[in-house]
Amino acid sequence: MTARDVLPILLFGAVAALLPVFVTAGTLLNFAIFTLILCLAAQGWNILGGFGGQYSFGHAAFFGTGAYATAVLQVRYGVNPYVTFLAGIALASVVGWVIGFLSFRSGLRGSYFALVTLAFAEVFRVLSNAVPFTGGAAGLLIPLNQRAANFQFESRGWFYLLVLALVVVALLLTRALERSRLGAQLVAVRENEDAARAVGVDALRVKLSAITLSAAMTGAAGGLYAQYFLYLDSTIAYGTWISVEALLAPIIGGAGTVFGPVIGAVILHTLAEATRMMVGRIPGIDLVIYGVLLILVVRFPPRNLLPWLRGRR
Amino acid sequence: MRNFPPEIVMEAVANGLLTGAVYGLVALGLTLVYGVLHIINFAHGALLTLAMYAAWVAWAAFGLDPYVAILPLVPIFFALGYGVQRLVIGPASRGEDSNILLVTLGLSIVLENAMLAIFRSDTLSVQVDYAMEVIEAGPMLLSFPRVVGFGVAFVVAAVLFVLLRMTDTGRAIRAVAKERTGAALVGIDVGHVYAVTFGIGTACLAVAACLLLPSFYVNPRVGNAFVLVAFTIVVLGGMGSVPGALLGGLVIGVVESLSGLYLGDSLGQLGIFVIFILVLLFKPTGLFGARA
Amino acid sequence: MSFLQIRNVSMRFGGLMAVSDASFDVAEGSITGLIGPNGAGKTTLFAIVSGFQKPTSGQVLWRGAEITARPPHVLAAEGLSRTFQIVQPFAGLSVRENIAVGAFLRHRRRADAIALAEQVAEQVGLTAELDKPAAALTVSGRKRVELGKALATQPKLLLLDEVLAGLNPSEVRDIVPVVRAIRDSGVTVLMIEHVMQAVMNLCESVHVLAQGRIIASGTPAEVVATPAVVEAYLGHGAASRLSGGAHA
Amino acid sequence: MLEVRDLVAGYGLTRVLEGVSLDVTAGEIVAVLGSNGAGKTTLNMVLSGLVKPRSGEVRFAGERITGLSPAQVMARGLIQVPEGRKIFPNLNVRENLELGSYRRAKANRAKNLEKVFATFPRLRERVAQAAGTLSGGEQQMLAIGRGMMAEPKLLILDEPSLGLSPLLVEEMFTLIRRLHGEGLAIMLVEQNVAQSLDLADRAYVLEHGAFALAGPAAEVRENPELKRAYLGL
Amino acid sequence: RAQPAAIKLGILQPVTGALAQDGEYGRLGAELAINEINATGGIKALGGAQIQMVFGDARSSPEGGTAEVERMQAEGVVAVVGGFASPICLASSQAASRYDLPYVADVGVSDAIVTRGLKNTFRFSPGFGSITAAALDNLVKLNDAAGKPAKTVVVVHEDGLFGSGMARLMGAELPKRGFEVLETISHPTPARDMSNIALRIRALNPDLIIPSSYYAEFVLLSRTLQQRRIRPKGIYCVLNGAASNYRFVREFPDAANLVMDVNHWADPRKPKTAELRRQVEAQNRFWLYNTPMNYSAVMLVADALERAGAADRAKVIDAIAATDGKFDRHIMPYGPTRFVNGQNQAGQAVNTQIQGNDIKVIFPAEFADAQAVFPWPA
Ligand SMILES: Nc1ncnc2c1ncn2[C@@H]1O[C@H](COP(=O)(O)OP(=O)(O)OP(=O)(O)O)[C@@H](O)[C@H]1O
Ligand SMILES: Nc1ncnc2c1ncn2[C@@H]1O[C@H](COP(=O)(O)OP(=O)(O)OP(=O)(O)O)[C@@H](O)[C@H]1O
Ligand SMILES: [Mg+2]
Ligand SMILES: [Mg+2]
Repeated sequence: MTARDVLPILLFGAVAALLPVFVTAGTLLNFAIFTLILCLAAQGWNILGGFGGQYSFGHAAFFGTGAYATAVLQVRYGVNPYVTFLAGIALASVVGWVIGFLSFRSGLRGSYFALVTLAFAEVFRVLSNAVPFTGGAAGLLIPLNQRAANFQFESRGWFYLLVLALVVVALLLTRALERSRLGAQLVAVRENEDAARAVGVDALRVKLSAITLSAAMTGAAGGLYAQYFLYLDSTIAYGTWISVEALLAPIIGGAGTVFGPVIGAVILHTLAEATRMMVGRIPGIDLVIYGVLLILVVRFPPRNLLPWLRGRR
Repeated sequence: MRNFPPEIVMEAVANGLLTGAVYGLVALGLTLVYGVLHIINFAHGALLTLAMYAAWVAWAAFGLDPYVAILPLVPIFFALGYGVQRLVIGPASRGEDSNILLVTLGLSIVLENAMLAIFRSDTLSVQVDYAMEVIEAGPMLLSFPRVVGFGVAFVVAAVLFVLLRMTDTGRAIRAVAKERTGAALVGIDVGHVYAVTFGIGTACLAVAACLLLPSFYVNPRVGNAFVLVAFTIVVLGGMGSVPGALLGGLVIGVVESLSGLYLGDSLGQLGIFVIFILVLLFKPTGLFGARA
Repeated sequence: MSFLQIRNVSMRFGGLMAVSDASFDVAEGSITGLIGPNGAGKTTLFAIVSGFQKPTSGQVLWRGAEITARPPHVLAAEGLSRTFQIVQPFAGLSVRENIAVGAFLRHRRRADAIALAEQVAEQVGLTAELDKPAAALTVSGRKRVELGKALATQPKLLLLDEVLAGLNPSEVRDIVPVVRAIRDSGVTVLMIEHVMQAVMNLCESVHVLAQGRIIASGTPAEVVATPAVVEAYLGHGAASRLSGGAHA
Repeated sequence: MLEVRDLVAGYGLTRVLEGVSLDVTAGEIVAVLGSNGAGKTTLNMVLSGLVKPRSGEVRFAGERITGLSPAQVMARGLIQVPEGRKIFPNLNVRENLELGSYRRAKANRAKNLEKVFATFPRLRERVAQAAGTLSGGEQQMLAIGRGMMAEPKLLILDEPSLGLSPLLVEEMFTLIRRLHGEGLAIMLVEQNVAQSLDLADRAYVLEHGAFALAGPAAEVRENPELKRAYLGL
Repeated sequence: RAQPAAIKLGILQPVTGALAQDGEYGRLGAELAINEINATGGIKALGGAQIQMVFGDARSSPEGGTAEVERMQAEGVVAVVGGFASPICLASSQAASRYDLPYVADVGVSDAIVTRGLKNTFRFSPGFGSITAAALDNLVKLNDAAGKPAKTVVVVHEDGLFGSGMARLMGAELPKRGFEVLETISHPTPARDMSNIALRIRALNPDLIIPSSYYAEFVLLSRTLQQRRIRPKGIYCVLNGAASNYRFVREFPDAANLVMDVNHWADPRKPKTAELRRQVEAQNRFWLYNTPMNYSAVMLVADALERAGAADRAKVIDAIAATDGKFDRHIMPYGPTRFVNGQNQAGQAVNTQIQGNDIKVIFPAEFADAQAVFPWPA
């Protein structure tokens, strides 16, 4: 990696870090935190889906695992939340590896892979709703205890900075991946798996590395979600909403580019926020508008309108 | 595990078959669209909901029996699907698969919430006198609307099968699925074929909706309940395979019914997904092996 | 000890014997040709040697050790590289990146891999297209990319599946020395080719596959004179042109 | 029969054809030669309506067909056997052939099918095999057969000898000659320069998006420039 | 004299997504209350200030609720009422607590809502524990009064928060009170089919079915039971979506008749209840518990504003906490209001039964407007 590779990321981090200085409105900080958490989940998807071409519809499996591990370990066993957060990331990557191993070894590609991930996420959802240690259907509440040592902050600004730092780390990791041999091989597998194998790419290993890293990032997003909203249930953790969020942002912003997920997440959530304002007497109209805008964004992609947003390959 | 008397198990199997056929019909639309557009149609559930509302309106506003409503709704929904593909999905996706995904997603958001705005969130049903009728088959009581659904699903599948195998349109649909340029060069209007496929898929939903309505209900999110099952069926039956979708539907219906009987409906869902995962992992071309 | 040995390899697809009981050797440092009618099983044989397909029976030996059905990437790492008849570019990537994927096999650092890729590109005549997406190349460009990717893995044995098809005679003439130079740099070449002009020019020995069986082996001149080969493969026109006006 | 005037076309920002004019009259074989990347395939794609030209005009049988859809072009009898075959891999051989007459000559389907099988007996042996698993050469036969199913008035062949064994190449040229003998006009794009010129009535040589050379095949063949650039002599 | 500045009140309901139906009816209740307050002279202690509704769509998710609370905070609301689902109430009351913004949960039954020590959070209605306790007590009374016809029970529940919690409790408590639980059957929401559950019930042949599901699923279940000619001695619902819904009564009178429910319900004896119901039905909507509950919760805030004498959050919180039996503008069948740690101790669920075309309250006696029909006539 060269300075040119890293600079834009650091710049982004620095500019974004100024936000809490200028903005104290909870609305905006809350919006920014949620968007950044989704950026992280989306960046996770982007590693596997954007760079690796393995479209997953079940990143909820990783998000939820990260979230539940973070919550369950501290609620049930009193482990420090920072530790449980790391444990969540680790567990999510293990889940990623296992799902990856099972599907890639049996040669699943394309929509088949997408569907198997979807199914895994659903299995986790049904299970987490039924077993007692996740709180079952009643969900899991992380007790309110706003101390920095407890990964809960009196002021949202700190939480924001922490999430931002993690997003910057994810961006740097993605950039490093992009510039590495693994990254090149991953992209090659995306473009043509047979051809990649012919030139010595161990496709299975490459895809497993990707899904593990991918799951770790999305798991981190899950942990942050749990720590921020302090409440989890099976639909939040393993529901399809997060699988969709995770893939929507990178595809809109540019799959397989470092900044794609960030751009996509910002666009999507700005749209969502903007339409939310339009809520009138009749519920649903705002979401209809959101849906129409989504289609329009696909039709007239912002990355085409603003070529410099595209992010260098 | 609990032991049920054989007539109960038998009736559970029969119920599974009856319900499964209609699942198969929903899956049929999905498998067809998947086979040609290579993409999972996220709007499938919302379109099913739309069809159910249409059938409901036909009943509530025009007094049309849901079964009779099949006749006008099939062409209407064919046209709707055709138009949606031609005017929305096609242009907006600009030929990229991942874009089609997003567009269908956007479409589902639009449809679902438009229905919420129009029909409100209430759960609606039709009241027809045969809804409660049963057919006594030996010791079993079979719900009349389901028996009808079963029969019609088979007829639709047979018609589609013949259409795809025996007619030029069918061959064109299959040809476009894999080789667009080649198809254009033999004079197939690729955009038209896409739209026809989408239209057929949507028309299948109209039939399914009319079959479901007498014994079911409709609210703005009801379609989603069927989509996940439909995915399972599509995989089980082999993506793009018409007989596979129907057979897959029957299998899933029975599996769901039996696992529901023995494990409870909640965990019974787990049964379906586990089967789903196993099939994907060990026989990804589907149980009824459509050609890869 | 022979470099590559193919021992009684058979491959069945349903009722069709695509390859049946084929055996031959490839000598180290040679350019060996594999010719035969369409559908004879040549590509299938390549797929078997390079680990993409597992033969129904038979063995492939590489420097004395059995390598049958080892995965392709392992074989590539051991120095066995192939090109595809139906070219398989990384369509969305530039020519440089395409070739670099191959180069990464033996170079961990990006800069090294890119440098090697550019060097290989020069070797196969793609320097001018380095930044073009592979999808925008013409047939011959793609064939060259195919060759470049394989070369960038720095193989010991190169399996070329009809890399000359689609090139015009003067381009064929241009690429013949490239292949020869590859061999001279120490790479053994086994090539499937229908362009007899090149086969006659390049190959030291040729094996002819017809309906899955080896029906003739020998020097190019010997093989084109074999009646069975003329009958099954060359046709009388080509045969007479080759033996008459052979400017090998 | 086919008149092309000042055709300009390209992809995105690049221009590939820079004003191409060409004629094919009824019953004639015209060879289009050119080095790789000269734009031959692009020209075919424009003629078939798959690529929209930026300017210029194409007339077929007296009618302006510029800007028509591929289906409309095809319906008029201008049939292309494309480079890279573009057969339907998931359909079997018979279905592939039948789709050849999707828009034209449907009535004569059975008859033409027999004709194709007679021309390529190998295809008859493989009727029920999925086309994607055919060998390279078999696929080429299938592509040509599919084109013939539409009873073309003008057949464009883009590198039909690609990947065929010498025997089959010979047979293919024989076949082209035969089709020509039956009165079919053919536009042949080939790398097999010598054999194409033997066969063709007239030839065009495309270079950098424009014709550098055009005329009766015999004359073109003798052109020293051509000999140097394309025949490797 | 100039009109005093309007007081902004946040109304949070999920009107899109999975919970849209409940959210709609909740909003309706809040609107009716606000209209009524404004029409009758506003908040008198504040010079007749009008209440202005700031509506937020929680989009059926906790983060949606949180985002809306943030927006309401930015708009300067004096309190937030609503949430409907427990997860939404939990997350959004917490967001509100950052700003010491009073939060009155309308329905959310999870007891965690009022046990976290949040000073700003109140619940006027009963929580899960008290509802299920009432359900059990009343069931025993009902059965005893009828001469103990019911001995065996099958519990059917949706597998979410309401249903699962209820089922667990029933499983533990019913045996202590002399009932045998033959089986506990859970189903997902949405459910596609109830034939299996019907089959199992037929095989088990229980005296009593205790279902706890959302509207659509219960309708499906009861219709399937009807179709399969399964007729127990009674259906006794707990926190059920349908048995307290007039749509069910209207559309499927045969399946609905005599179904009992333990649920939130308005006090049928208060004249205001009937008046409100007429207003709702005049809008072509059905009469559901969400409406009176939100109506009452808004009235609670209004009452607190009157007593606080200022649109000041801290004062409003204190005032709500100090609410007592004098607060009578609500229409719930509760005794004198008294808050302990944010929970109204008087909040309670009642037993209802569908009788003919109407939903009647059959327990507790002081609110009842009909006699229970149990066991069902053969
Ligand atoms: N996966 C498969 N399934 C069924 N048949 C196959 C499969 N792959 C190849 N074949 C058949 O095996 C035979 C040999 O094919 P192969 O591709 O090896 O021929 P080839 O010698 O390379 O021919 P060409 O010179 O035309 O490329 C052909 O008849 C082909 O149809
Ligand atoms: N889809 C495309 N996008 C961008 N550029 C393209 C595309 N297809 C072809 N080109 C470019 O257009 C030019 C002409 O290509 P074309 O395929 O027409 O050549 P050709 O004469 O048929 O070559 P060949 O003999 O190799 O088939 C080439 O420079 C090629 O890179
Ligand atoms: Mg081959
Ligand atoms: Mg070409």
